[in-house]
Amino acid sequence: MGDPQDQNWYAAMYRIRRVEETLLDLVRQREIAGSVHLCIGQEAIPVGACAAIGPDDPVIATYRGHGWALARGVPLVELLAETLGRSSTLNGGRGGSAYLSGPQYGFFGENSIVGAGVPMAVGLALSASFQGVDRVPVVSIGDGALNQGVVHESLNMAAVLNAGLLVLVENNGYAEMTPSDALTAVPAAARAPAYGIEPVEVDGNDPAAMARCVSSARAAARSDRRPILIEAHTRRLGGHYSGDVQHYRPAGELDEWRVGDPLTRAAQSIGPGDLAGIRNQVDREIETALGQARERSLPDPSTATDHVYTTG
Amino acid sequence: MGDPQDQNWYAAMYRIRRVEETLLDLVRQREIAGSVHLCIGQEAIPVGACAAIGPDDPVIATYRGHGWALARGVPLVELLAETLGRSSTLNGGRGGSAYLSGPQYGFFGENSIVGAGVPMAVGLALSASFQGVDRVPVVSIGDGALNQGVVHESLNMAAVLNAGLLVLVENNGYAEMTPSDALTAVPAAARAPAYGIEPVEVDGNDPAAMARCVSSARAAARSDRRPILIEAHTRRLGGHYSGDVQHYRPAGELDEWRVGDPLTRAAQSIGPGDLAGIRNQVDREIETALGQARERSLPDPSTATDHVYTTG
Amino acid sequence: MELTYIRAVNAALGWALRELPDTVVLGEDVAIPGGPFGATKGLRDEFGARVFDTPISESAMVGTALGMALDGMRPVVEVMYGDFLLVAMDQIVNQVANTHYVSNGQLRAPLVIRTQHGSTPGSCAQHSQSLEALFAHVPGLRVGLPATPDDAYQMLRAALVSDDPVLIMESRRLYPLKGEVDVDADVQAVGAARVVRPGRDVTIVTWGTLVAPCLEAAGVLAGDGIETEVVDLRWAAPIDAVTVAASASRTGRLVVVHEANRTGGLGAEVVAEAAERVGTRLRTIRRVATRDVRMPASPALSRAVLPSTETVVDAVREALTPTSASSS
Amino acid sequence: MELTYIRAVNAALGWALRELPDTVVLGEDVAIPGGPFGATKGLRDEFGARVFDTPISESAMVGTALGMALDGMRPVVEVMYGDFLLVAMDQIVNQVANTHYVSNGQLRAPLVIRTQHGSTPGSCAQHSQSLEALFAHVPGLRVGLPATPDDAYQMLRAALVSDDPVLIMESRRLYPLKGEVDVDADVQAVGAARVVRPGRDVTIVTWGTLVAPCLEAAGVLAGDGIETEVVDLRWAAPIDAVTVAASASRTGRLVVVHEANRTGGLGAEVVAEAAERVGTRLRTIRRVATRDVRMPASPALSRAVLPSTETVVDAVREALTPTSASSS
Ligand SMILES: Cc1ncc(C[n+]2csc(CCOP(=O)(O)OP(=O)(O)O)c2C)c(N)n1
Ligand SMILES: Cc1ncc(C[n+]2csc(CCOP(=O)(O)OP(=O)(O)O)c2C)c(N)n1
Ligand SMILES: [Mg+2]
Ligand SMILES: [Mg+2]
Repeated sequence: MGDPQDQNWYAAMYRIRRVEETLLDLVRQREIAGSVHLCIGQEAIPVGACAAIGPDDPVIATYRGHGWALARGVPLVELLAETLGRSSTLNGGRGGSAYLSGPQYGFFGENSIVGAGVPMAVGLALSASFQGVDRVPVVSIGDGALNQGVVHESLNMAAVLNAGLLVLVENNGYAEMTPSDALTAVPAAARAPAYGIEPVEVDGNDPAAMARCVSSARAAARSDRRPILIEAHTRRLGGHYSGDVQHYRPAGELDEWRVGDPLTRAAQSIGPGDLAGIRNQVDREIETALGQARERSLPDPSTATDHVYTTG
Repeated sequence: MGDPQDQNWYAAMYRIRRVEETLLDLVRQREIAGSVHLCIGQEAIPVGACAAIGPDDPVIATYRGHGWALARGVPLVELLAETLGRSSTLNGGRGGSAYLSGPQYGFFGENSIVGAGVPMAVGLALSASFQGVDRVPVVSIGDGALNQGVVHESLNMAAVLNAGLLVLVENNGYAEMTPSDALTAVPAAARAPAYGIEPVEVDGNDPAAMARCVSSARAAARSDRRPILIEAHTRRLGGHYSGDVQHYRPAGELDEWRVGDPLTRAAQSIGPGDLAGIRNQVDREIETALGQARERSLPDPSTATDHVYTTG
Repeated sequence: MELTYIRAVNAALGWALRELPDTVVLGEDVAIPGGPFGATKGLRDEFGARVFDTPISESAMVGTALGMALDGMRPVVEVMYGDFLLVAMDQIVNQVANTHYVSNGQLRAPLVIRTQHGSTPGSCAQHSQSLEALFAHVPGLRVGLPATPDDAYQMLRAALVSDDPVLIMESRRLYPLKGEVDVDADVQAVGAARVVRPGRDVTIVTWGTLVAPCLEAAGVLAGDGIETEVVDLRWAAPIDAVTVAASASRTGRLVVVHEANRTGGLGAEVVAEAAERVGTRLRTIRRVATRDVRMPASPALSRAVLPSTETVVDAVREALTPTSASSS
Repeated sequence: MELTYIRAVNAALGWALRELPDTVVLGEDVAIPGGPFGATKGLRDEFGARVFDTPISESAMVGTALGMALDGMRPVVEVMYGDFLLVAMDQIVNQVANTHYVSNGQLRAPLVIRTQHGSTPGSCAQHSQSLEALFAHVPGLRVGLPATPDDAYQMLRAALVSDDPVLIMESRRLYPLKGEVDVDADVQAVGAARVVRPGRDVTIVTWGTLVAPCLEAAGVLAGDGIETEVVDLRWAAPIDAVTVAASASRTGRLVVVHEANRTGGLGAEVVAEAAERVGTRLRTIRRVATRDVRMPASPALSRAVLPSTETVVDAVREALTPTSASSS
């Protein structure tokens, strides 16, 4: 029953979901220091997008970027070790949950300054042009980031300098504790014409729709050398960060939003046996990876001052 | 022949023009230290706008702001003394040509950081609301300033916080040495919808049109408590600054642009005798004021460290 | 009254909204949600539209606050993390700080920028910096770094009544700390350091998050018979060089301790002022600060670069060793 | 070859565009118009699209340059005035400076930010600041301040080949200055101060625009029989504390001179390093700097707050007076 691709979508999304839930537990058990920002409810976006992009396309995300890292191919054990503050092939614990990168996997990193990753993606697009390589950067930002000056500057810059890239706005209903539409004058996509580009909107809770959308946007960005602004509609099915008690949520909102949970939707076309099989396999993978990550050594304090500069 | 109001427009614009030319001479004679940024060709904008605004409306301009200061009622002798680096009731020589203010005249100042005056105008609009006073700030910026992040942030902020103000973009054909359309993805007015406001365009070389436009925009900003973005079309009939040799100008452009010179246009409906009379009177006013300004003392060096703080 | 540091901030804001009708409070999530750290909890309910939420636009937030201040209001703008001040740096330095001076005293900018800063275990390099030195180098600004609940209240009130722009850099790490707060005290003026522990052998000058570890270190050192004077600098601008120099000249040994990176930190200014004022009576100088790195998220690494009670104790002991290089 | 300072900058950029194929140059009006000060004159014609104009968007300019650098390119971004660095401060500090360290050495940010700064007669408070201290406090950045045409060339080339992000703060006032430039010299590494005049009585450490006035002051003082050693610091990061301390320890008297505002200026760091390293052999310390004000436009006022040959001469004389407060 159903397309086998549906099972792949589900598996990829379920994997991210379970990783996020695992991280939340680790924070609550104080095994992870500080806080984490989870993408629960938004898994279809990185999963669909990363299925559609090229092997060398650089990806930049936000602090809410674990899903992007995993979808881009960052190994699970490395992501877990990094967020645990342990030795990892990502950043050796220096990045942590909110600022990790894995450039060797095409993941140019999370960013904990709202909107700040966008100009880097413009630069990566320009360098692809200069080097004549087929590479279209993808940068994910939140809906609230549209009000940061640098995002505006970067979209204009990309338009006039012919930078082919995708700026993917994940409209998840909230910017921290404020509803998305409260403090942004127009919906995200309505900003596109201000940069001479047409608005693109997509159901961000449907990985197949995401993949189709990103695939055609990528082609246009590449052939026309221009930025594409995509607004992906989704819902943050949890707090802004691990410690968020969500006192600002209207009663019943979360239940309402859960109806559209991308996992629930994707599960519908998968038989109960297959579903259980997928979950089981993913759960085991995570358990194993977590075990391995926990065995990683803590970073050596004597290396703490390495790499401030490339030399000296 | 003609409306007597035409003569007033002409006189006000001619006055600004002659002041600017006088300042250019003073720079060339090294009586003014440094450089000046002149609004030659753009005089109709401040003249028309300031005729239409309320007595308490705060005005903020850029480094190209002498015309705004004069149109708002800053006394000529004070402006000249300030730009000469002499004692003045404006800023005692501290502001100079590019950063002077005269809040006692409703002129909240020039700004030499591109775009940076816009959020202040938003704040002035909000304070007017809090205080329940009828006051609509006007902030003038250049076309190039639309690509500064803070302008974007401020327009959105004004829209969502219900700040009634006018953001007046003087599209003068250039941002420094770069043609206005080269590095901005869309025309200025086309940015308005990104903030949920409709675009307004006006002939910036026609003071009467400017006044009508600003008058109705002001009424709307005030009653609806929202920002209005006005693109005034004009031409910079000189260099970006006093030392600009304009090597980047296409041959013949300046001659072509001079056809639309607001002074030339306004002179058409005024008889030769009246014209000569106006010019004579303005020339004499400027000569007298310059004489007075030159007699102002240099600021006392022993006061140079006053007013870093209000106390201590 | 016993309050946590964050409640003391809240109390000072409530006080200003009640006592000073021109006070308004703005920032991200400060109004309806009550503040990302709860500093503004309940204020929207009590004061309505005078407490309002803004978009995520720090430059426009500071610029808007400045515009209101030009008009006689007293805006208090919350910038969520000290690191984000950098996003609004032009408005803070090129706009706010210039207002009064360049207008020749005609305009005033009585606004307060509140932020919190410093490293906590796990916080990333973009949420960990202590950047007071950047702002202390900007004439026109005042900069305060409260180290206790009482100072969180008293120093913020001093800022709220000041006619100059004041940046208050609170400490996220200290937010849950409880302490006695004299809510009815007279409002202080901006400025003035405080000797928080007297001693005659060596002077420690410190501020913010490191006051408590330095006091702890002084306790440890007392066990060795070393009497450590601890000065809480409190204000990074203006620096109370008189108090610093008096203490340093008494003890002849100065150890400056801060959480900001060492090179170019405010410790350098404290040392330079003391050295110029005290001269050769100042026999030994040491700086203890975060090593010159970006802040790593892993606590295993951040611990290795941050100052601590132990590193302060070691530095003081070294400063007292006769063979110490710099006293030779 | 004799070149003006600005032509030396131009020559270094041309050199990099020729020798290093990954170099690109971007900024406001740098390409088709040839640069607001002519630093990039002729480069667009010679190197085509590798030299390109950007909108007036400093944050995006720096961030775009960073993105290109992440991909192995070597962007050189011109920020027209040092004051405008503040508009791009988040990108410079929270993005560029973090890249290499936080990625655990996996990413590099070999970009150069060129700017010019300082006060010239008539320039307003938003076009006059010397902000090197802000950037010298940011681990991860290198900061150079060339004082001569030759250094404008050599230091910029050092920056252009560096794999670290480097900020070069040129001096608008020195742009027309002519001097001998060794265009065929080996490319230097970043770092290292230089003793530009030897002397045994007192050490002046200075940089940028004030090197020439300090040399002039040394000449005046020589007339009194005072032998002044002048050290051109050259790099604000890394500071060559070894050269500074060696000189200060030799002469026992240190006068630090800079155009930035006094409080929290880089002079404090130089003094603190010297004091810690040299100890009581350093008998006198003085700082000469711009007074703690915003820069007034009127030359009658700016002259009163800026350091000059005369103020340096006075400070050195005072430092040599036995009754000098700080050597007592
Ligand atoms: C410049 C800056 N300002 C504020 C913050 C604090 N902050 C972190 S996430 C966030 C909300 C962002 O909302 P949105 O862009 O919608 O992304 P989401 O968190 O919903 O994914 C804010 C304000 C920040 N990290 N950077
Ligand atoms: C933030 C900032 N970047 C760059 C500059 C340098 N600059 C001064 S004027 C100007 C051009 C502005 O063009 P536009 O906005 O069209 O105004 P116009 O000068 O034409 O009136 C530039 C780039 C500046 N003053 N501030
Ligand atoms: Mg959101
Ligand atoms: Mg223009």
